[in-house]
Amino acid sequence: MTDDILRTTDLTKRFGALTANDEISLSVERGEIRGIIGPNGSGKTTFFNTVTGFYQPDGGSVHFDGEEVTGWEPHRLARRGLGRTFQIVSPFKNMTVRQNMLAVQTDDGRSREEKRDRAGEILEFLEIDHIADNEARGMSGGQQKLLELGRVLMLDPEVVMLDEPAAGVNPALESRIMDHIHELNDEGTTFVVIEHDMHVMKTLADSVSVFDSGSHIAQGDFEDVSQDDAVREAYLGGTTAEDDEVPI
Amino acid sequence: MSGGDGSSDVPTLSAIGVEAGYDRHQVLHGITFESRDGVTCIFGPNGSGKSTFLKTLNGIVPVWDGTITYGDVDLTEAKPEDIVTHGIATLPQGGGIFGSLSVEENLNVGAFTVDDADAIVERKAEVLEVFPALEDKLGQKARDLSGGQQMMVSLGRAMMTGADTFLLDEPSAGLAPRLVDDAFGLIERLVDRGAQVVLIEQNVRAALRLADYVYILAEGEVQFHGPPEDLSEEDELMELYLGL
Amino acid sequence: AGLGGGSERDYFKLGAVTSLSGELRFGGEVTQRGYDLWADTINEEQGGIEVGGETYEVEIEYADAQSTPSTGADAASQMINDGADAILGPYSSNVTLAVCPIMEQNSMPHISGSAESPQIWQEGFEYSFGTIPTVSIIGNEATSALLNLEPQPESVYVTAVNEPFSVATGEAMRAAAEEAGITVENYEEFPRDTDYTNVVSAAQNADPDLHLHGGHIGSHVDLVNAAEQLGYNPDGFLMHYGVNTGSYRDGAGDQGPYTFGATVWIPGVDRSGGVLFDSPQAYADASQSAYDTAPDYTQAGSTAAGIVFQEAFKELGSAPPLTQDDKDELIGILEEIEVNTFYGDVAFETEGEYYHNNINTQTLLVQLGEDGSPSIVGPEESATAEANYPVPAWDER
Amino acid sequence: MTGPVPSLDRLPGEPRYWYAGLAVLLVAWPLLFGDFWARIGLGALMWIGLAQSWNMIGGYAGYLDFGHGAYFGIGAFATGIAMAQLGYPFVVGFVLAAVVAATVAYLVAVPTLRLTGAYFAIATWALAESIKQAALVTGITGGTFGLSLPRSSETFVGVPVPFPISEAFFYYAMLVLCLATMALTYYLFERHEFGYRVKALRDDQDAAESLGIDTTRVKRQVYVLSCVVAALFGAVHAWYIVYVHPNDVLAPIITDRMVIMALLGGLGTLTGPVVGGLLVFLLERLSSVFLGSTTFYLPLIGILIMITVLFAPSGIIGILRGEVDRADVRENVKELGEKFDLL
Amino acid sequence: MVDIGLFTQIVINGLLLGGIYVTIGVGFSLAFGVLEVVDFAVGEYVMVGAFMGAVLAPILGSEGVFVIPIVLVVFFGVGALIQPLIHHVTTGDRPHPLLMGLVFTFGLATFLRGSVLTIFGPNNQDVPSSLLTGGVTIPGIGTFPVVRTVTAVFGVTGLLVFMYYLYRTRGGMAIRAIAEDRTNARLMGININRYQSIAYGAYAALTGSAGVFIGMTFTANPGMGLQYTAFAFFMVVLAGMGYLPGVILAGIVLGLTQSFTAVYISGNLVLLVLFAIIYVVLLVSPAGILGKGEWAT
Ligand SMILES: Nc1ncnc2c1ncn2[C@@H]1O[C@H](COP(=O)(O)OP(=O)(O)OP(=O)(O)O)[C@@H](O)[C@H]1O
Ligand SMILES: Nc1ncnc2c1ncn2[C@@H]1O[C@H](COP(=O)(O)OP(=O)(O)OP(=O)(O)O)[C@@H](O)[C@H]1O
Ligand SMILES: [Mg+2]
Ligand SMILES: [Mg+2]
Repeated sequence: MTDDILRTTDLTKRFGALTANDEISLSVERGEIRGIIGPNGSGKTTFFNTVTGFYQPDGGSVHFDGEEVTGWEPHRLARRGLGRTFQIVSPFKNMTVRQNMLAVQTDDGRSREEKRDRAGEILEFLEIDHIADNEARGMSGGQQKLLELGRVLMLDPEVVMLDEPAAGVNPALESRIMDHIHELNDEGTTFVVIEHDMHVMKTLADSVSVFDSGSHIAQGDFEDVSQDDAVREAYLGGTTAEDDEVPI
Repeated sequence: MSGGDGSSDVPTLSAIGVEAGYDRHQVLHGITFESRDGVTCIFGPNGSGKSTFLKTLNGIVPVWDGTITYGDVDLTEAKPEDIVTHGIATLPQGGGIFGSLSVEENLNVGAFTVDDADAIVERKAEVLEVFPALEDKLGQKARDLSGGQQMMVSLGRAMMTGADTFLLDEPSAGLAPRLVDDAFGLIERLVDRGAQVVLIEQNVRAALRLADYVYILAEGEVQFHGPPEDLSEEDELMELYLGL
Repeated sequence: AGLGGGSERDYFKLGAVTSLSGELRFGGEVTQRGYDLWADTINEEQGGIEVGGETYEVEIEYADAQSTPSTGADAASQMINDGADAILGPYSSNVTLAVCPIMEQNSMPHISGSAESPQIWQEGFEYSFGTIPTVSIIGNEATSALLNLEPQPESVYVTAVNEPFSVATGEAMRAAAEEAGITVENYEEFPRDTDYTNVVSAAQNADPDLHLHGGHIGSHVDLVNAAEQLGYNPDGFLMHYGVNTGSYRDGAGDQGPYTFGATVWIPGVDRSGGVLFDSPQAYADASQSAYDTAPDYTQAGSTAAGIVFQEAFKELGSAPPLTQDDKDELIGILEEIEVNTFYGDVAFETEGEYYHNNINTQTLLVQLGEDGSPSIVGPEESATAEANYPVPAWDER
Repeated sequence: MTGPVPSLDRLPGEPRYWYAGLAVLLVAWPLLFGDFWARIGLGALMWIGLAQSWNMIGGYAGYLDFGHGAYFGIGAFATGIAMAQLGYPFVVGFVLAAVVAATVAYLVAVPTLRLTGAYFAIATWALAESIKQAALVTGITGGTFGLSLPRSSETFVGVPVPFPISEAFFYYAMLVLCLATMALTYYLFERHEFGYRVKALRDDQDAAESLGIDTTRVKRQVYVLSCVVAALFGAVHAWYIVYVHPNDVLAPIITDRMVIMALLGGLGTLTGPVVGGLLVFLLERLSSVFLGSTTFYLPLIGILIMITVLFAPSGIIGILRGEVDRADVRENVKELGEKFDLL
Repeated sequence: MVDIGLFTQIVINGLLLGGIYVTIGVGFSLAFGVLEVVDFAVGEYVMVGAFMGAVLAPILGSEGVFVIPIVLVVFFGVGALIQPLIHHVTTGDRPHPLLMGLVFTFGLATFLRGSVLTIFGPNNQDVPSSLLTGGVTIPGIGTFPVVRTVTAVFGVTGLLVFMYYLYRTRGGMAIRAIAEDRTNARLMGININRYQSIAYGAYAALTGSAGVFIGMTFTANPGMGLQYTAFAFFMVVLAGMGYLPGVILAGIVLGLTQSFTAVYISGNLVLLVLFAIIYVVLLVSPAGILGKGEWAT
């Protein structure tokens, strides 16, 4: 038996007539990096929202770390160890970058100093420590993405769900973010990552789930999945995912 | 590659020593830039000032120092709404569609500065030809479309202006791979029609396939400019700023 | 500023709290005119108040209560702090109720020229007096006078705005009708900002002979406007307070004439002699020339409050500024005093539910003529004109 | 960037001398200047405290409570009912004010705090008006006649106290309440991590939830706290003014004033409501002294509000702290001028 | 026992009262939904309109309606000049744009109320009209007061004109695009200052003229504005914020609730009932009774 840290069973979410998530059953093993791909509007973000408690599911259940957590409030899940980021960045605009980090609330009884130190480390790693005392409203799009990632790491979560962490991020930085994800993963953190950048998917994901029209249509190694005709048709189009060659 | 034979009569959009920023916080430290025929790409790390620079070109961010000209016209102090009438269209970062307006209305808003009714009809037909997927959605509210379709709407809307120069800020961000292809395909089409495109992209690999000229911005300064071929000699730059 | 009144002063200094802004500003202006007219007249005609052979001018210092009790209390306190010899009261019962305790604490004589709520006198404040009788008296007596008109009305409909003064008025009207054995079809209270078509439709449906209404001027205007629009034609409307004011005449426009109102004084009242002003008409003329406004009983009562102080000062015989002992003595004098004025003979009750209120007044029933000017139509012994009753229907005017 | 600690370090000399001087002045105030200025002082302290109570929910938490004045009225009526209807001494009324306000606020918070922005603003306004209308037609509040409270030495704690219940007494009561409010605000919102959580939920509720912050609970805590503070001021006010009427203590203008004071001073800052409260209160209260007996101060206050919002958006505190300087104002005026290009 | 005559009359009263609310609700809803201004000054525009009626009508042959064209022009102009100020306070890097707009218009309201009070004093002033007096009685149904009926027609006409402009014309499309995103609207070549000024000017013009009608129906008084501000809020909440077609239904609901409560329950409870309804509607269906409103915060 595999050690599932996160498992959904027939998870369903409807918006009026639209079924954004249609009986999605998916399990994530402890310690893996799971990629989620699928066309725009296929229900990936909705899945995140339902799993993390932002939407009440219309059916199905969510299990996290051996416990049923269906319908838990987001903050409770977050403190329990299930962190997530948002596709559309959501910095606390009127607070400084550091305060953004320190606002995070955990149950682990860390002292203020420990929290400050940890925040400093993360900011340094993400290379936004030089603007730590600037208001977040003045950050560029990419910087906001980094802050988004940094904040969730403050939770020291067991599972981190990242919604398009690389979108709009400069390639140089992107590869550093991936390194860091690998690093954290080596230390035992599980990741679920939505990403449209196939280069990222390929380097990052141990396995990939494919969504289409609200359903979970395929799962497997990135290589296998990306050769799948249905996936190519629905999602990848003419691009060959392996096409890494730079045309210069 | 297309278009770049230097014979196009599209005016050159150029910036000389542009300085700008927000409140008292300076972002751009003297940018000198010129749009070329075909696609002029701007790359650079996050927060390097790419979007800010684009916003000085389209008038959203006021220029502190330096000048911006379009052919013979001085646009340094011009307002966004006037800049459009000179033939410069923008696709802002994120697309910026009007969600509560229908798709058709979005296209019509794009043609707001166009008085010629026939031209509007013609261009709308052209947009639908490029994006047949929009045909069925004309009456729908734009916000009900998927992310990729929304990007088509904003590209189509930019085309409706009938502009000669297009400023595109990360048109492929957040799009599924096959839609990325579509977006880049559209850029090629614009160029084929003789337009100049200024393109900001983080999807450097894909963008380089189109680029006729490349600028690399970092910390509000131009670190490199030249044709893409010259980039290959700049290993350090590539590594540092483009992750290649 | 701030430290006492200074012990050298060769004039009487009165503090006046009144609402020059806020909801009560209309009444506030009326009282201000009343107080000012007294002070200006005595200063001009007699050079001030004569005490012990010397004449001392009168000066009134105003403070705006902004129609709210707490500001009124501050204003009163400001006056006391500035060393006023006595205080002229605010407009409206709410503010007065907040000001009176300040007077008690500071043992400061205070006469109100315009507060009409019975509540004030029931509290039994030692330092506060009022020249205007409570509305429970006016409302009751005016209604009785109206009910005596021929043809005898058989039913009335009573409405009142839900505010202390107006409710007291409405209840007094209802009580008068019940005492007279007349059917009260309904007694209804509602807030000021309501739509009067519904009030009127309900009343119209009950088809009373008379409509009695307690409220302030704006509500009267709304009521007659709605009545006109819906063609509601009882034999007459009796409304209190303020039918015989310029504000009602201007606000009601064509709907104003024939309305009945209540007062304890109008310029046309038959009365001769008095301190300072020889007759009601002389007073009205003075008002007309000073402010271009015909006075109503609130303004007259306010002027009378000044006159009472003036007489009490004379009797006291102390030069300003008054000491605390003088002020305490003044209270004794006020309790005993009887002053003959153009407004009437003013004397204050010394016990009972009207403690320190002047109820020696004659309530008058007035009716507005075609030109909007009031004439006295009741009670019989005071009437100077015949009531136009039943009043003509709206479409026959 | 100015630190979270309010500083007087722009003033010449050692800050602590300034603080000491201020403390002495505050304590000696009623003794130095007499009853009238004691009343002005206590009014100012009350409004500073009320503005600060609004600042907690409106400034720090970003919930535009347009019914906050209702809790001032609830506090006043709780005290009024305890003293005038039930014959209890003031202290009982004071405690009752806190209990009633906390209970009502909690019950209101549960459904109402789900709304945001203008929806929340209008809902709270409607609720406050409902409360006022209900008080006007209910017997226990004295209905339209209001309640008169007994004010004597025995009515403080039930037995005579050895000091007079004078203006000075109420001044000190307001002073203690105001300082306690300030201290609480400083500790909770500027020092404690609680403050970060509140600001986080103000900026982005979903993000705050995703980071472990129980936003529902935090909002509710801030709301109830700010309402109780307003009610306590209402309680003292009721006894001081000895007469409570729905049209006075439940008037919408009370909320309006709190909002304007907090905003003009500087929202979400500790010292903003102090500056704004002092300024607006003194302007309104002393205007008749300076302008004579006219209503002319109304348009003036209106213009002042408009100008401040137009040119000093971060409030007066922003100017005092040097965050806004002449160049900013010039820039602001220039921008405004551009907007007038209508053709 | 329900008296049929009274019942139908109450319905008429309610509907026509609703018509008066529609005249205020239309412009306010536009300002609210399209310009994202929560305008505290709305009631004061009504008040100033009524005063213009009171002051100008005697000059123009004692007819309030003759004043309407003047009010339309003056208010449009003044509104067009005020809008840039409001735009200024609700944009830029201000941390609380909504609140800024609210407080700015509160200052404006105080200014208008204080100015009229200082200039004209606190008295009531009649807005004369000899054309719109009395009522038309239809036997068996009830009486239709002429001035109220005309006011209701004016309100509904105003609504239709606004809707036509907003949904059928190029300028209306520009205004809706601005409502969505000002910066992007500029990038489409829309002069946002001009179109926002047009929208606000139109709102002010309609509201000011409503003031003349209200002055004819009731009276003009410097303190009258506050209650109309309250009613304007009632209207947008019930209609759904920014949803213009909902305004009619909101007017009907508001008017009927008020008249039925006043007559069949208690006059004293009218405002309590109205405020309670607003509160409950916001809790249960913040998008209005039709659920169609929307307003970005
Ligand atoms: N709150 C909502 N209300 C109504 N419909 C919604 C809501 N959220 C999402 N949807 C719809 O659900 C569908 C799935 O959306 P979702 O955001 O999950 O897609 P996605 O896979 O994350 O797409 P993308 O890659 O573009 O981010 C879409 O059709 C979207 O319009
Ligand atoms: N509205 C703003 N106010 C203040 N500072 C800003 C604002 N927008 C951007 N900045 C600052 O300006 C700098 C440049 O931002 P800009 O958005 O131009 O970067 P960018 O190169 O487009 O980055 P990205 O690739 O992440 O979009 C950043 O440091 C950012 O913090
Ligand atoms: Mg998504
Ligand atoms: Mg950018």
